[in-house]
Amino acid sequence: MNTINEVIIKSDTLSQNKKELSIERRALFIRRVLANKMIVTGGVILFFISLIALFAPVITQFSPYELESTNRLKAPSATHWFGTDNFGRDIFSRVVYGARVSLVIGISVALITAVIGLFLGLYSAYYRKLDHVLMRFADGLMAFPSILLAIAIMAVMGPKAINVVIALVIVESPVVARVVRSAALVIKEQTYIEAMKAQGASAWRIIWGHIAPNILPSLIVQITYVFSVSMIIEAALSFLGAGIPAPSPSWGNILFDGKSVIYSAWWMTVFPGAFLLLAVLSSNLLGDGIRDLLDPHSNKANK
Amino acid sequence: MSSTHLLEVNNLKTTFSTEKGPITAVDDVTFIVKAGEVLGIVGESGCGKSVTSESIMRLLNERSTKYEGEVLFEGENLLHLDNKEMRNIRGNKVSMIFQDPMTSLNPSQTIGHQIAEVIILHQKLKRKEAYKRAEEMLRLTGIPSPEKRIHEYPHEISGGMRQRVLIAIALACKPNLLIADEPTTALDVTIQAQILDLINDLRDEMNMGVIMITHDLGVVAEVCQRVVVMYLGQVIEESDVEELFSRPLHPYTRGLLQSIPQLDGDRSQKLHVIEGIVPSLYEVPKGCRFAPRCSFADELCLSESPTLENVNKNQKVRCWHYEKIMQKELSC
Amino acid sequence: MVFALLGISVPSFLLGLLLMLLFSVNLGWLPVAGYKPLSAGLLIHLKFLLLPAITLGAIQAALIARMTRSSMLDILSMNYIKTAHAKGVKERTVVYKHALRNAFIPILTVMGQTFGTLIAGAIVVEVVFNIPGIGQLIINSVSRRDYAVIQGTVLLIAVSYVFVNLIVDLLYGVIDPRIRLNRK
Amino acid sequence: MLQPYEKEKPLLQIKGLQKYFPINNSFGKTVSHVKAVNNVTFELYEKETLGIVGESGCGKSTMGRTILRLTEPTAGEALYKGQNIFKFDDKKFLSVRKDLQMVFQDPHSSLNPKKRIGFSIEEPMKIQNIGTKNERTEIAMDLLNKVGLRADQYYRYPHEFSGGQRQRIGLARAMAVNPKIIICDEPVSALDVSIQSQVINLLQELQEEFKQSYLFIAHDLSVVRHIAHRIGVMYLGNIVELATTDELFKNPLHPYSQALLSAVPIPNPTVKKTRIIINGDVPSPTNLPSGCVFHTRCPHAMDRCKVEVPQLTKVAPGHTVACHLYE
Repeated sequence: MNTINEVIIKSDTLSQNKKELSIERRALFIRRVLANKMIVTGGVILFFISLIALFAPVITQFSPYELESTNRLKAPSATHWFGTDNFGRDIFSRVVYGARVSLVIGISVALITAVIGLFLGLYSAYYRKLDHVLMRFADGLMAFPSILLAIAIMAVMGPKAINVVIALVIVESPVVARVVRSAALVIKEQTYIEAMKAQGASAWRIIWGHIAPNILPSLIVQITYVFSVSMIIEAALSFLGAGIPAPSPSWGNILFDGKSVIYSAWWMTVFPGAFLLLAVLSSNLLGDGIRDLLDPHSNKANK
Repeated sequence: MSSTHLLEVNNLKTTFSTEKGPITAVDDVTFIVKAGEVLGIVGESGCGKSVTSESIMRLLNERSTKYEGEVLFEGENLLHLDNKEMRNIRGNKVSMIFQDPMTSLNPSQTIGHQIAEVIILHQKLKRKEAYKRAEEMLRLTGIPSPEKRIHEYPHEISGGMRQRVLIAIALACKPNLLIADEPTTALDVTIQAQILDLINDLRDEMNMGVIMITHDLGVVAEVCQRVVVMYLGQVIEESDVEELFSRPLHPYTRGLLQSIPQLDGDRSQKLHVIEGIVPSLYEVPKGCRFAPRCSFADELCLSESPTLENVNKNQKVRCWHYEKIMQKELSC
Repeated sequence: MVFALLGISVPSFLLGLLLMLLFSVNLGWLPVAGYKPLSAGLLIHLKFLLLPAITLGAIQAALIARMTRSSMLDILSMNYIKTAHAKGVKERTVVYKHALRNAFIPILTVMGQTFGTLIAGAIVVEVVFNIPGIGQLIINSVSRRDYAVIQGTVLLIAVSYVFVNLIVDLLYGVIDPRIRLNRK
Repeated sequence: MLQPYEKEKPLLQIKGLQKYFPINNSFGKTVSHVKAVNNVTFELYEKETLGIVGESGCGKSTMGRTILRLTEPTAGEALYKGQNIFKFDDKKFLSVRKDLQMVFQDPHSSLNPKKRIGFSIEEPMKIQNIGTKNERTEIAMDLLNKVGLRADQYYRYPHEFSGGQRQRIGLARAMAVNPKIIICDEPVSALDVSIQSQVINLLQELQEEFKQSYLFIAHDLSVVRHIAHRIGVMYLGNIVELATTDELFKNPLHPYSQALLSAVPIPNPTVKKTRIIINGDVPSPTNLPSGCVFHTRCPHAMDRCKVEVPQLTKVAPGHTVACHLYE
């Protein structure tokens, strides 16, 4: 009995110890995140854009679809903050609702490719035969420039928001899988993996218990880049008429509309452009910041 | 008096500025090297032995490093030279070889090119003559068929050969001082024996001074005449090699000597152990730096830092209680 | 490096539109869009190509600048750079003769990969500036659902991409003696 | 200090172990082999420490990994408790792994940086299905104490420990399933001198308490001499000499052993010994020399050595050597 009590007491004080340690570690981590200017700047901007997108109906006075033929191509004013387009629609509303499209597509592509890339990358790093097949297939997909491939897929499937997501997932998954794979190959060579094999650990335990947690930093960084690239490609597709179909607002097709009237309506190019640039820039900043935070070696390389 | 000493390092202090604040990697290091002599600098990793050598050559990142004290080479303070004057010394009068021969050669240049470069730089020879000299240097370091080797790339030769190439580069301009930073640590014992012999022969031939930085007390005993022992950035003992091994004064030196298994040691005894670990440079202990791990430490050691004292003509030690330790040693 | 980060963040068609707004609409220095062949005169030909070229090139330049910087910083921390310094080699010589060549290997890889980005960018930029090139052809055939033309052009681009990467692979051997095959 | 071992009971017998790694050309066709382990035969007795010394590239690490089937052997047998474990399927071999553990050289990469050290120590028990969760935690904490750490360090991560401490954790992980044999692959060569002696003493204390056998692979002869009962000398994938420690140091017979012993720098400046310097480098394991693998560097090489492979022959009780000089 005595020993059992001792064990209980011991494990009690130890879980206390564990709690204190984790609180301490979390505080340290938060301090490091806040000290990183890139993460803070990128994060704040992205957060702000997401807020705007989330509360789009609240902050806009006009519907993005409402046509006012009397109000065509009006310069920015107190009522129409970003001016109106060649159909008399309010640009501000369209840009804000466009943010919804960009963010939703960016986030869903990032999440889906993260899962697919993680699976493919981990397993092809672990099984060499699978690797040969999968990576040749990825090479094939990556031999096409990403926008070109996306255009080709969209041409087959037709312009629709869901199809944009599918096309982007097809285009970006091999990239993520490659990043995961090369990170996993490095981890696979570490002695602790060998130690686990020496213990007779199953492939499942090694892949998900030991390799996956260690490649997570590279995956997170890569995913922020996928997020920004997806927004760029979505905008490009919509600009080319192969993405979000009119009249749905998207930064890309507002810019396309603006192109034909660039002489008379600069606001149609500058405002959606600025939002697109800010969104992409801030997610790149975030990505670079996270990379520096998680990999102390790259600190030198980016300051 | 400076004319008698090839190198005189006085109170050298090297400070790095880091993210977590400044750290002093080398603190108050003093020693001399005479021509034709091998001075060993020993210590464990993090003791500042490599930083000392790189401070002499001023190879550390200029922006984040601050040097204090004096490094007198043939009477001239290297720390006060401008960059151009310093470059004329490096590779010419003072040369250095590094620990890792596998990564210390440029992978995209031929061996001949890398040796000839230093010759052209300092001796203003023509390209052709420089290559001839490079070939001679390779032959001198015992590389077979050097006329073929000079056209090869580093990845085509073995580790032992690469270390010979690095020695050839270092000795190409007949330096007066050679700094060898763990030159054999990455090599096998049979190759190590070859390289140590080579350095010794070339030292005799060229009458140069050598600083041999190592953690291996065996290497020290075989090639050095005098030894400096470092611990956490400080010189804690300096002595002739015979005396260091027969009568070590500092408790750390004694512990180190007793903790290595010896080829003729008593196997039935447990190895001596120095308890604890070397503290980080960010948390240098107050008082004597070795005190937290020292079995002789008392109040005095924990509160006040000892200085490097002359014990006799050949021995210096940084310890409050060396006399007591000496007497105990003599009595038993 | 703020420039480089901005460079990789701006989509090529947006950069094209903004340059157009600045140099053509506001300053009136260059034609807004369109294309004139060489037969119309070299100067005119170049005038029409200048903005599209800058648009495409700026982003590549930013990418390569970023890569060069990080690769150089990697190489400059290598042991053999320390050896070169210990030889008394000048800082300039260390950077240009010892470091740059070794740093060039990853840069070359990026150059090969960005060729693809360049072609993809060309598609978009051609649409922005109304240049009747292969990009316009693809876009038009997409809207007309002309699959044969899409297949052909996409294949052409993919083949040229593979070809460029083959040349990059061959160049590795020139730069890096370690991957030169069968020297002996 | 050295404890006696059971000279009569071989626990593990390795016979004619061979490991060749194929070299493929760009079409995936095997063009040649890296002959990492060529011909290794030895016995490991209960409670014994058998040292294996050799220079880098001699195949000593590959040998250790092959015995644990971290890489499948090309040929040979490994008899453990009389059964050839190389013939076992994965499931059956898992039960052998419980008795055969390994300690690695690099203390920095041998622990998963994302796992608490307690978790790392418990994992072998989890794989072998030993005990309940609480029991495993109890054992892990006990082991932390045994290897000179504190039980309250259970929740810490590897980066919070020094190299020597991590090596202790690695040792605790190997001890967790109470093995019979521990293969130590250069366990102290990455450590500083003052830390090295701590770990060597710990290894000896643990052996005294738990009575395992060690296969101690190292390149440092003085360390091996201190810890091993018998020593095998390896060169280019072959064991060229095998003898009790005292016998080997008193009377090394193989020319390579002689050169190796004489090359070790002795930390005593008053001893001036004559070194036998063997010239040249170790040949490539892809293109092994014909006959005796050492003949290219051997000061005593005869014509016969170039053609005929010498076999391990017994020259004295417990002393075998593979050299034509002693046949």
